Amino acid sequence: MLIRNILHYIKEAFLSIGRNGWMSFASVSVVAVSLFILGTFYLVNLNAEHITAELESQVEIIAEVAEDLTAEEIEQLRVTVIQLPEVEEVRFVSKSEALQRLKERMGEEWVEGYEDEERNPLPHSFEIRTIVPQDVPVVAGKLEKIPGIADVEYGAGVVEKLFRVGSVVRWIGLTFMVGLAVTAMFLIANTIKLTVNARSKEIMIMKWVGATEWFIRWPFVIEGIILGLIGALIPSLLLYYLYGEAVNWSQTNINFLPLLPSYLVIGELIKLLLLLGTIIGALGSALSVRRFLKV
Amino acid sequence: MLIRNILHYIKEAFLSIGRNGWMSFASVSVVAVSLFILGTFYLVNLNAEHITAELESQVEIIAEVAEDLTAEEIEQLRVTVIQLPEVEEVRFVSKSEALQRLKERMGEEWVEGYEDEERNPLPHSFEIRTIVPQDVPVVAGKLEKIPGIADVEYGAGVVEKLFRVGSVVRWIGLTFMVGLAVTAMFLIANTIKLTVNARSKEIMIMKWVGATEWFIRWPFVIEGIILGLIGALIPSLLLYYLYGEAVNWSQTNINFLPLLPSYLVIGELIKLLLLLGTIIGALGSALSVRRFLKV
Amino acid sequence: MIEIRHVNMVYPNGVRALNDINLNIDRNEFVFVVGASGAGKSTLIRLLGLEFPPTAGKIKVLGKELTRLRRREIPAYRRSIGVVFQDFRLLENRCVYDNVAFAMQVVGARPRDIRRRVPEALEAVGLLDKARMKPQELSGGEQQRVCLARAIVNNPSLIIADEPTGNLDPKTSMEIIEHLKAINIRGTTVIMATHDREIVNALKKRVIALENGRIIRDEQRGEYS
Amino acid sequence: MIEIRHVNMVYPNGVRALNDINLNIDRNEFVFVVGASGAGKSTLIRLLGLEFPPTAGKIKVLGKELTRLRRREIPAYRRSIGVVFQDFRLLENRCVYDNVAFAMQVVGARPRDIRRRVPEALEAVGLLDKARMKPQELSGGEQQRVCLARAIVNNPSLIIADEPTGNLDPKTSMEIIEHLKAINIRGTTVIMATHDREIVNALKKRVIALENGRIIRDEQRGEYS
Ligand SMILES: Nc1ncnc2c1ncn2[C@@H]1O[C@H](COP(=O)(O)OP(=O)(O)OP(=O)(O)O)[C@@H](O)[C@H]1O
Ligand SMILES: Nc1ncnc2c1ncn2[C@@H]1O[C@H](COP(=O)(O)OP(=O)(O)OP(=O)(O)O)[C@@H](O)[C@H]1O
Ligand SMILES: [Mg+2]
Ligand SMILES: [Mg+2]
Repeated sequence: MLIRNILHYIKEAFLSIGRNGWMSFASVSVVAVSLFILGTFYLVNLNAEHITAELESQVEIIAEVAEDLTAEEIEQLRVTVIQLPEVEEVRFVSKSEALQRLKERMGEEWVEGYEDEERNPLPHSFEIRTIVPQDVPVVAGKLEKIPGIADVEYGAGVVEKLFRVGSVVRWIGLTFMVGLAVTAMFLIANTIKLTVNARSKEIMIMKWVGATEWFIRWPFVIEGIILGLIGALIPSLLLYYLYGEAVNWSQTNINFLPLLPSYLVIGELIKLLLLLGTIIGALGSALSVRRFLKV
Repeated sequence: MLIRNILHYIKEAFLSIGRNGWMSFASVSVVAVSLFILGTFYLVNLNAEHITAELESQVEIIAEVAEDLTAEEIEQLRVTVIQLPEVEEVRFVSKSEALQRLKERMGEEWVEGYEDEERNPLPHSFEIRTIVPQDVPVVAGKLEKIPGIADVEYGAGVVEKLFRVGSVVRWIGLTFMVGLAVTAMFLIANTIKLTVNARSKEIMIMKWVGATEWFIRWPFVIEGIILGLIGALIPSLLLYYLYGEAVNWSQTNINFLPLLPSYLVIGELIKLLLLLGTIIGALGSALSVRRFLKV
Repeated sequence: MIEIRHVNMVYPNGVRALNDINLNIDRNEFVFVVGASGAGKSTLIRLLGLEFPPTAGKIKVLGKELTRLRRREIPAYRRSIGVVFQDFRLLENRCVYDNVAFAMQVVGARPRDIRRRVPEALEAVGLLDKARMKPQELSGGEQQRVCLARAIVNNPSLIIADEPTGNLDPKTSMEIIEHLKAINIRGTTVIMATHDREIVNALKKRVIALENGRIIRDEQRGEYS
Repeated sequence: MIEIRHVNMVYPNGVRALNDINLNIDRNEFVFVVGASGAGKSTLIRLLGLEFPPTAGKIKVLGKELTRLRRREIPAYRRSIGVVFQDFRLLENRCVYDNVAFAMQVVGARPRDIRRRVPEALEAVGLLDKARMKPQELSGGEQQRVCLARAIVNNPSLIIADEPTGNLDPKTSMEIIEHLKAINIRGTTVIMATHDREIVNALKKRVIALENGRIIRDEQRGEYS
């Protein structure tokens, strides 16, 4: 009896999708469009965060060492710095290494006459990376107070700006994602309500003939799930394809802005979309039918 | 007779909106949500373009002048450069000015001993801005071939990347805008079809009683326009408020990323949304009604 | 007034509802169409109301050949006749008054005339006191009478009615029929499909009997069977 | 079997459709409910079918007090009776067969029983050959008979029918009534609202006459009026 009913529900659901072909199409398309937009946002947001994080993580502090320190004192200084809790990595850059870099960047003539160790005007320095990029200003502050460190530089303005932009991007992205999820739900609920509305007569007749509420509701819920799943599958496949293309394209065209590779994000995304589709479909029809079951 | 009819149509349209309260609400909300998303994109895209343009326009070329030129030859060179069709502005930076800048940037000790005109290792140079930032690489190429110019620099990598990112932003934004416009239309058409579908019986009865097609259609069209306008007004007001807030916020928090001021964009946006709402509403209902008028 | 020549009606699903119908109905006649359930009465009525064209044959009403009407001429034709539908077809979200008034608005009647004629028509079918109720708030017979009021409100020269008394008790039926008779005497042609033996036998008017889509009987002062 | 005590029905719009109705109907009776259009017949039928509760009074059917039924008990009650609605209420996008079969699926009948009983019921109303057609493809009378087939298919112990012959010609009507009589003899109680004088007078069964929502006559072997 139970199995018979389940089969009946599933059969009814499929028959109903066929019978209401046009409305099924409308529902699926709304779900698909909403989830497509949502999915695109999800990907854009993920990548925006990724890129911001990437850029942020490249920020480092340069601390110049005072002229008069001995090699031992410098080593002590290095230990002091690396023991700061926020610091991840400290690299010592000697005077001569710094001069070498300058030579590479500016050309021979610039360093001409300075190549001798004694005449080199550049100081020794440390390149410091923090565990969390946000800590850069904090660490810079601490470094300035350490005796033996002459000067601290981290392109203050730029870093702070970058962090602010990063958090703005994340904040905007999140707001948009949540907003879109809510509006998608809203659109879908509306559409399902309309389709169920158009079938209110059908539901009422079923009641008059003595169908129990769940006997009426199940086919609608299953129908909703099927439509929701189809509606989720379409943007899933589309995004799978399009994102793959986007990654390829970005690799050849803007390789300095690395998109997250497909295999890292698409699986999660598709799971999310299918889950959302199912929930939307099931809940949407169950709730919409309820209105007419009260009669 | 004509005025009587027009009054009748408008009255019918308003009555119908009231009678179909729930469906009117559904239609308005779909229009509102779609246009809100569209409007947001429009603003984001406009600002993204604006910011990219801003950044791009700051790109300039530095052309070093060969050591052995006389002041006259340099003046001739300047004229040659400014006569390039892509060039907007040429600024001459003398050896000593360059040294001055270096001093400001790197500190006294760096230029110590070079301040004498004779010993200054820096060359004279031109700072060149092009009319269109995209022409920077082209102009650089031309400059390199001009005799008397020793070296041309424009941070090649960065500029090209910037341009590529700029065009990508523009391209993505446009695709998304168009895509959204199309899907919004699609969603709205679907919803209006559903609402009209639910009233197909009404339309058919009107036909059986002998109403002409336009007598049936007009109230629906007017109804559609009213709903479309309301549906456009909501996101217009919302975006007007929110964008104002966003501009304020950006001014105090990320003033290095200037959002376009409200008065420059909001008027256009609202005009666009209202126009779209009207078209969507009118066309949506006219087309949807057509299906049932054929009977 | 009505000329039907070799009319056949085959529905899309293959059911042959009318089979070579030939009929002449004159101005001012009162005609009953009778026959068993499924004989084709409604199909004949619906052809006259231009719900669909016949699959074969010619129908001429009020001097116009229906199969030759252009699409934009159809509304004008429908407005020139009054139809009572077997399934009522009332606008659900409008009250009784508005349902009847709508038939007048459609012909472009003046508001003044509408305010005068609609109550008259409702009075004639005994529903003036329910003018402000919605169709769903009416009994079956009351809905049917609203449909009748809508059919007569424009004073059409032809009324076609599909079982206009199917949901009415004999007394109310007779009142309605008396009203139709009065309208008929004042010059309106009436064609009415019915199952009501009493009415047909009482009126002694022309009776056309259908069976399986064919006319099997056509008598001037006929009886139900 | 049915006990109605001091039942009043006032619709939300203030129309008093039933006024202090008291009735006892025994198992196996065959009862006609007659009265003018708007007298309250359908309202009485709809109360028994649990479309809405009465505004006052008690109704007891098959040992259950309808006003005391909990929400989840309502479907079981509805399944235990067979109802013919005045406005048919057929599922539009299902064929005739499925419409009737649905009433059996709802009670959880076995597919084998459904395949046996549905054709029997369609046969009884003379529609077996139209089993695969959709309701909109049927004539008014045919739709009414589908509704009747659906009401009898579960062999309910109580059938309530609202003008089940309103759209039928006298001959078909008589066949249907004969069928109901046969069912009644085999033990089913039948309550039927009707306008058909011929049928009522021919059967000589109990007649309850309503007028303005009151019972004005209740005779064991009654006539239409
Ligand atoms: N829309 C339709 N599509 C297909 N077949 C139809 C349609 N309407 C009616 N029929 C079939 O055509 C035949 C004639 O139908 P019609 O409605 O004319 O009968 P009728 O004489 O009015 O019957 P009743 O007295 O029951 O109303 C019937 O067999 C019916 O099944
Ligand atoms: N849903 C409703 N809301 C308000 N009033 C209603 C409703 N249904 C019926 N009525 C009113 O209640 C009264 C009785 O209606 P009912 O349907 O019981 O009459 P009836 O005897 O079945 O008439 P008929 O023979 O015309 O079908 C009528 O005056 C009607 O207008
Ligand atoms: Mg008929
Ligand atoms: Mg009734």
